[in-house]
Amino acid sequence: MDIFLQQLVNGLTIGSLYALVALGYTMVYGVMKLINFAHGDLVALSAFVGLTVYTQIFGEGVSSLIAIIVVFVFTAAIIAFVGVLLERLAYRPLRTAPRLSAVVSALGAGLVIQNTIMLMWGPNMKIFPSNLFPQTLWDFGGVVMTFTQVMILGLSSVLMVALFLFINKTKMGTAIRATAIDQDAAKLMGINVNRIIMVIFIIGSALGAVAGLFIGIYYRGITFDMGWLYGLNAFVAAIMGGIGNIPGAMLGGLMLGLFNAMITGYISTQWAETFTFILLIVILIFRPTGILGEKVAEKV
Amino acid sequence: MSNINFNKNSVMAIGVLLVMGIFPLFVDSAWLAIGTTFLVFAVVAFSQDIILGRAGVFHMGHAMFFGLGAYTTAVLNVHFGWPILATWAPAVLVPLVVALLLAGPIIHLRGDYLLVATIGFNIIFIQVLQNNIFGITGGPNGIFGIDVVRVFGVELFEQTHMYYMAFILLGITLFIMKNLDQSKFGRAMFYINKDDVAAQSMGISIRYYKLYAFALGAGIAGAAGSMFAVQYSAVSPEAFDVISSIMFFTIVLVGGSASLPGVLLGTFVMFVLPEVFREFETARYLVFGLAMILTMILRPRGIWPVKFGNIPAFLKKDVK
Amino acid sequence: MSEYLLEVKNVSKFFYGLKAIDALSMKVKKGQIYGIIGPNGAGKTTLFNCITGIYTPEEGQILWMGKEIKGTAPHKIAELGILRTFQTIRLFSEMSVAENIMSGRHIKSKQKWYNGIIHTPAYYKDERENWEKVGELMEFFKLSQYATTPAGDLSYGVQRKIEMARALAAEPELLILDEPAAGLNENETLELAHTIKEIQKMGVTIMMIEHDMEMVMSLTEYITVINFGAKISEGVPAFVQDDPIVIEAYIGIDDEDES
Amino acid sequence: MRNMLPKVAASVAFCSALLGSAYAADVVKIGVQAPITGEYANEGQSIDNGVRLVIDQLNSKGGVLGKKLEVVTCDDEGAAQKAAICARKLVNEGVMAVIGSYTSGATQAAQTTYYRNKVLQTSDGTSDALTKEKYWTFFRNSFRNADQAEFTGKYLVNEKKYKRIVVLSDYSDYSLGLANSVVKAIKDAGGIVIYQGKVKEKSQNFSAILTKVKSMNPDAIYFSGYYTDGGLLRAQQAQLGINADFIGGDSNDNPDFMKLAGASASGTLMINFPTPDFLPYDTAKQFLKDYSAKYGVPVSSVWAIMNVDGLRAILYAAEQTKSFDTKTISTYLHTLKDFPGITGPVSFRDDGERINTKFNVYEVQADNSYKIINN
Repeated sequence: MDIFLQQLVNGLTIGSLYALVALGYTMVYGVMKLINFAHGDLVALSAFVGLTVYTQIFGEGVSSLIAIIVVFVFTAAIIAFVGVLLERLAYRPLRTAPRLSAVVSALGAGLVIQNTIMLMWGPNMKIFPSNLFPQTLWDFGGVVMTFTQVMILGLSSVLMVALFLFINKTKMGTAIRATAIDQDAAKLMGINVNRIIMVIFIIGSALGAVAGLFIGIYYRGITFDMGWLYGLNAFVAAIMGGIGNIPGAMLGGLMLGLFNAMITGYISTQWAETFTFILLIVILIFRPTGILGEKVAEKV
Repeated sequence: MSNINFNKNSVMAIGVLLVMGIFPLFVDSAWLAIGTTFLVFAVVAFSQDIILGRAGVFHMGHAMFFGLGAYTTAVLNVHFGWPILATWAPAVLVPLVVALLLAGPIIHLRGDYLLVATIGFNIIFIQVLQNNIFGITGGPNGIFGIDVVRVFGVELFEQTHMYYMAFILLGITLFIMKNLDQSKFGRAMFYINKDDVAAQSMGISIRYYKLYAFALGAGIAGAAGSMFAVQYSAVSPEAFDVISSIMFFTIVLVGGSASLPGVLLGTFVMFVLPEVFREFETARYLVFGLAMILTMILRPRGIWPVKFGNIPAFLKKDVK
Repeated sequence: MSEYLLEVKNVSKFFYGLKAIDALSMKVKKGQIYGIIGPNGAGKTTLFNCITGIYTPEEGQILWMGKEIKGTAPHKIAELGILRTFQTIRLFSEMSVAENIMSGRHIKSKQKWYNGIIHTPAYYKDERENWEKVGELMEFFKLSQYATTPAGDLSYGVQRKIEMARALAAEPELLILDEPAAGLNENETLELAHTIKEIQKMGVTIMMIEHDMEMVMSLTEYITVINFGAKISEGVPAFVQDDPIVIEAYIGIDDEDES
Repeated sequence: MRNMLPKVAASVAFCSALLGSAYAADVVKIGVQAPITGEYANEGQSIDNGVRLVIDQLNSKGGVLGKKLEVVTCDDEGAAQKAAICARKLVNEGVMAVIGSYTSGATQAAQTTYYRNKVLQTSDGTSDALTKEKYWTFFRNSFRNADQAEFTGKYLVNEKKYKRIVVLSDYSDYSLGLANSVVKAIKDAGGIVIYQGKVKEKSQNFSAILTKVKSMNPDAIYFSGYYTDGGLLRAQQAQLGINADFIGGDSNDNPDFMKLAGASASGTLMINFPTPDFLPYDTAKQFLKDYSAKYGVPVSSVWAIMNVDGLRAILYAAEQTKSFDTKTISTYLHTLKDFPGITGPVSFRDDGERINTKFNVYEVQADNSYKIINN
């Protein structure tokens, strides 16, 4: 039983990271109908920026609440800025172009970010100091949780609830939902679509930045090409939940994390990915637009 | 315009084929190897184009069919001792059948959902190879020591031989592409791509023609895979991973969907140029990414977009 | 064999629990020009979508020459000989006019599966015949000069003609026209009316939705009037024109009787 | 636009003609095929640096047999397919011998090409398969997995007396091969392997498989993969509170292992050929000094130096036989005995296998230094 609970904790931890990243995919998709393939690389960039911010401002070995807050806020701000820049330069000129052109542009942007990381930080693995977060460890009758894990679960839940409230309870959130449903109609209603898209990129990138920092802090080793791994998993999570749907991304992320942990723990390590994608494909066969995705009736 | 249009295309095609045909006379074997791979990749790109550019299916797992062809040749040759020539038919048929079986249940999915499903198939394929299924795929390192082609006791092992075999394969592919374009099958794919509701209402079965595109594309990719395996005398999983699929996907869109010169140009830009700029080392992919963005912004339909209006001359007599 | 070409019996279609069509029935005779009128949003296009298989109605029957076709896939419906045009023009806009019309020849083409890869003498014969048919239709609709022009580059009126030519290329039994005169000027409308008569003479049955009352009354032989998804009147034009219920429906939501 | 393709093709043809032009005959070319970029860039660059250092030193003394040496490097990114292209490129450049590559996969993919073109190749790849074909052109400058596995199995069972051993590997041919051999060696030595598992390279999250391992209550975890995963495995093992010794195969031997494992690095055991700092030979000390002086950083690992030894052995054979004929050199090398290498005496068998390797077991200390604990 404690093994099962431990796997549950493992799965939820990685799952909430996926969910944070998946939100970035799903929000952009919801409004722009674009798979932002560069998003995973933004996540990777955030880990590198975070490491540099930390070592430049505080130096290795310093661990304080202020350091943590500064690193998170500063990095999230930088990545949000890069996200907005990305939209301006690579996506906005293509808004009226065929859909796949924007996809290629996104793939190109991913390549640019990835190689910028490599040129700036080098091709070798960079390593986060182990003491940014306290190395505290709790043992609940055989189920072990670290301080970092608790932080990941806690902060990502807070962020997700906050996002949910923002989208559903605020005026800006309503405007975002309206734009997602019909951009032209939203424009007619006086909604500044460019501004909505900017907000989307700020929020999505900042959430991705938080995930990137957690990946750095939790797993320690970061490489310039790691964005692909997290990006793909998060993208799959977003699709599973129904891309464009915000609760769907959260659900998809957690599901993917849990499913992966359970498959690895109980069935097979070496076939874990195969099982994951079979699950995805089976879900899509029965629910062609994901678990929470709505069926869109084509207007004829 | 009128029927000069046909001749223009033919002149161009003959010109390109001529240049590619005499290319080996001027270069050393390293460039010949790059040239051969260019030809093979061009064939794969064309086969991807049938599915993506013509039928309009967002398919991002094409390297899988390429790999299936390569592994079919490798396995049959290395483990079962088949001569390479005998493996050609299975190398086309295996990917073709697999494509039908896999695409069947997911063909109704809409754009991006289908895209991620095809990525999924590709990833599963790689995992199957890496796990050395049935002990025949050789795990992560793949299969080495694939034989050369033997025709009437003559061994075709030199790079020049490889080049011309790939050249002939490209020629056959172009021939098929031309035939496809001028048949109801090629046209049906375009109709589905441009407006699926209208196409259906004209009596075109979306499912049938999308699967037709998948089968044909997979078969051609398999032939290219077989050639690829022979050229390198080795196959390994990483050559057929999702990154490669993304490359073929991008080639088609950067060059120009459904455009023969476009896809050829796309292959050149995406595969040969990086080899030319190898000297720039690490920065080259950065430049490359920027170029992808710029190309799409400046030419959203690709460098050399497709031109429709390929109709018999007698219908053009009233065209001013 | 039924005496009617098409019979719609008590067909209902729901969207999210709302009735878009409510127990509609109608009978179309072979060779007729059949009109369907009604205010905007009355469910006319939804009815066409049900007949052509794009939607499957929840209730009722749709009989084609006496056989049930409800739930049949759209491309199978077309193969039966029911072809249509769209209210919002749906052409393959990047492709040339000739290629657009050629799509109508799809179900008549006898090319075999391998003809997509290799061409045979039978293919050449078939291909030639189909293009010739396209040529005839382009002449009939006076489109020959645009043969190589992308359909999307042409004016609204010409695009309407291409859509009709495309549907006609399939040699339909029943041609369904969804507001063929929408967006046309007076001359074009007159020309259209003439063309529709010509098509009828070829032996094609026609069903049309139209808001241009003058055209409907002069062209059609029988009319069904729909409002809020249900039939409120039917009969020959003269009858329908004077039916008080129809007048009320139109005055109530008078948006366009002349355009 | 219409004429663009032929033009481009023609200019490519022209450029390649320039590239392929003949070189002066009084230069002997040495190829380096190594991962200069990518995951193993660290190692690849060290190999390249090491080779260039040796060649520069020789050239300043007048070269070999009166000929200057020139280095040509090709980046294979550690990938088999790129390696195959590199092989053709280097052969085309007319190299006499190729040093590298770092990974077994990339080495193997290039092997046949070098063999067919009579180019010598020496690599640190440890996969048993590398000498399977018995190509006369190939020389392994490190040791076989099988040797390391045999040593490991005996050490774990006979010296450490572990009773419940878990063996983990990644999916690479090298790591999987080593793990399989270790499992066999443990069984041969009378020990018990309670679980053999695989982790996906660079997947970072190993908690699921480690949780599974935890439930089996092992007393030792052996990992045959690379340090990038090994360090994380060790860290996550500690996080999950699994009380078992961690023993890393040779590829875990890298300073980054300690950084990744953090506080839990201490106490880890590693089985490897002597690391650079522990090389007792004078040539080694001199080489490491020169290397640091020239490049400002220490050599990344012993692998680069092994490759350098491969190069030195080949050049030594050339001098002894007064010939640059690869067949002659190969014949000489196949009977080479105790050539004083930087990494110890170099001797080859007739299948190109380096023989008489000695292994060490290191324990990582609290300050991340190594302590040799066998002998």
